[in-house]
Amino acid sequence: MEYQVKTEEFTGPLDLLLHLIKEKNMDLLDLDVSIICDQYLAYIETMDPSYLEAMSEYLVMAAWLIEMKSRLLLPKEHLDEEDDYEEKRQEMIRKLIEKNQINEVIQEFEEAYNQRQMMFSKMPTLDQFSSEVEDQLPDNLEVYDLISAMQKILKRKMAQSPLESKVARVEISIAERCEQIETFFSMKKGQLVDFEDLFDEGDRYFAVVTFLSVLVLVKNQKLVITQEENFDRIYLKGKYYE
Amino acid sequence: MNKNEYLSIIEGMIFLSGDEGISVKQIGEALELSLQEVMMYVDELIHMYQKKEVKGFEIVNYGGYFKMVTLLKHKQYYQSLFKENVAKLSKSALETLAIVAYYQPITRVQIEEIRGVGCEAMVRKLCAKALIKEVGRSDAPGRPILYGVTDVFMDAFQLTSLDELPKLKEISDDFDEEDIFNTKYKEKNPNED
Amino acid sequence: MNKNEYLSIIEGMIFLSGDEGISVKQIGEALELSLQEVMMYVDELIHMYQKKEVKGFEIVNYGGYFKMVTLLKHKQYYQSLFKENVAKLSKSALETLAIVAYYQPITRVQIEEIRGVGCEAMVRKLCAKALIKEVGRSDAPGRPILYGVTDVFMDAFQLTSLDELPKLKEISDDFDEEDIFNTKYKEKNPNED
Repeated sequence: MEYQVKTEEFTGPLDLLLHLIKEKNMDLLDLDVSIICDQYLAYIETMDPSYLEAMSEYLVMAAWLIEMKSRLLLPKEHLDEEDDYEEKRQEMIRKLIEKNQINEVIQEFEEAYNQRQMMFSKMPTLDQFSSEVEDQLPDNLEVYDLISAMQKILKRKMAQSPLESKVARVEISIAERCEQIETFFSMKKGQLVDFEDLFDEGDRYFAVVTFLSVLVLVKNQKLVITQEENFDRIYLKGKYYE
Repeated sequence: MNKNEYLSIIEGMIFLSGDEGISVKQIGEALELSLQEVMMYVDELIHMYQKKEVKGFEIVNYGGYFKMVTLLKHKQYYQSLFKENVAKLSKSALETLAIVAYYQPITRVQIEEIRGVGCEAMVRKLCAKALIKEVGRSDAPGRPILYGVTDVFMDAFQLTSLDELPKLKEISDDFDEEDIFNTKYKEKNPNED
Repeated sequence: MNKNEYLSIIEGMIFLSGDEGISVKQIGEALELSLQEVMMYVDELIHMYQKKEVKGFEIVNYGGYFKMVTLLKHKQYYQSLFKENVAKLSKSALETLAIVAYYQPITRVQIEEIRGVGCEAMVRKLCAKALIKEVGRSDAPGRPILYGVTDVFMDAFQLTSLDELPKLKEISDDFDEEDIFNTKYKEKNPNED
């Protein structure tokens, strides 16, 4: 028998046992300890001994199987021993059945999980509405609240960073901003736009770049600035669409 | 306030709540509506979304929290907007999670009995991932910690409630003491040994 | 891909872009469309939203960035939704607390860098609730205030030491197949957890 075994394929000795039982087309309920014990040992011999810690769990199971098998070989004179064996065998079967039940659904779990990883949402935007009514602290806080909050932050830091993220936007050039503003006005089709609308977002750097970009666009005759009187609102209009 | 107004506000609430989601109870308290009324409106909203011809996202219910998520079939277009972010779960992690989901509340030792391996590190890790959490203490000697799954888990596995877990395969009817005793002395097949 | 499909995906993109919004250029690059095509689709999308009878949010164009925002006339309902009360701390409060607990001593600007949003009001609020406090001054220019968590915080979360929190590494690490090698077999002792 040529086995190529890696411990990583199995999550533990029970997994390996189930695998062997399936390979042998054995009914779980008819589990033949004697046969499976030999199979199991053959497998173990091919395992990579460098994973000593993981191996140890498999060895404990091996020792247990050998003990079970040796009991079978003993003369069956003592009924007590006999019952003990059967009890252990049933316990083993019960464990294997439970393990098998879980193994059967794991794939479904994994699919649901992987799908969900591909469905995205946005960051909550609640801060703007948040207000406070009480100074008291809730009494049902748990550490889990902190952990899940931290998870969310880390996940967001990893996932929710669009290619041209905030960081990239901070470093936006005047040329880029000019292009954005031009696009913006080309969609406004000659409407007047409040100058301040361009500054709704972003930090000071963004505002400076936007301001300079507007000047550049006016100089290049892409935009027209209008203001009725001193200190009146300033309006902009795309010149191209005039 | 008429129905469309309620529907609009609820749509806005779900939108604002983002990936956190919002519960029927939260909506009901803010709008002074009964849970039944909120459920009715939310159901109608979900139904409206299902019928939409232009649909970039839909309303889902994960563990009682309604939230908007983009459609699976469009994933490739959104992926180009995001950095690689797929966090894989190992087989051992999935197995441990499944056991907690089906048998909760459950102690670490009970998990180990089903898995057949020690789980201390794994349980700690799943707690750190907020996928499971302490839900109490068992009455057993030593009062060991009981674990259960969290709303992060419900979201990660797209579950509305634990009733939706795939059914565990029934143990065949003939699994009773009698049969096990009867099959015990089965002749060994010489080809198999 | 037909028009509705394009419209759907663009709707999803604007949704995902959240507060930041998304530019015509970004959409065009992701979908390999010309700016003119994208503008045509976005215009149509905005038009569709304008006609909606149930509308919790709309698409706006702020300085070249398209984003979805809720309607001003519904503001009061959203305010009552996100009111903090005795029953719960807001998610933003919890996030800020978690960051302070993990990274303390930490300045406000550092918190903002991690959360990705401004936190001035929140930091003030948490100080008022005595959950965090000033613990010193940073050596950085301007000598900004450093914050840390308080005894009130420890009590509220039933912590005796911050060591009880899972390590940041465990929170952020990926699962890998090495898991099983990290769990040591232990003799089962029925009295032990």
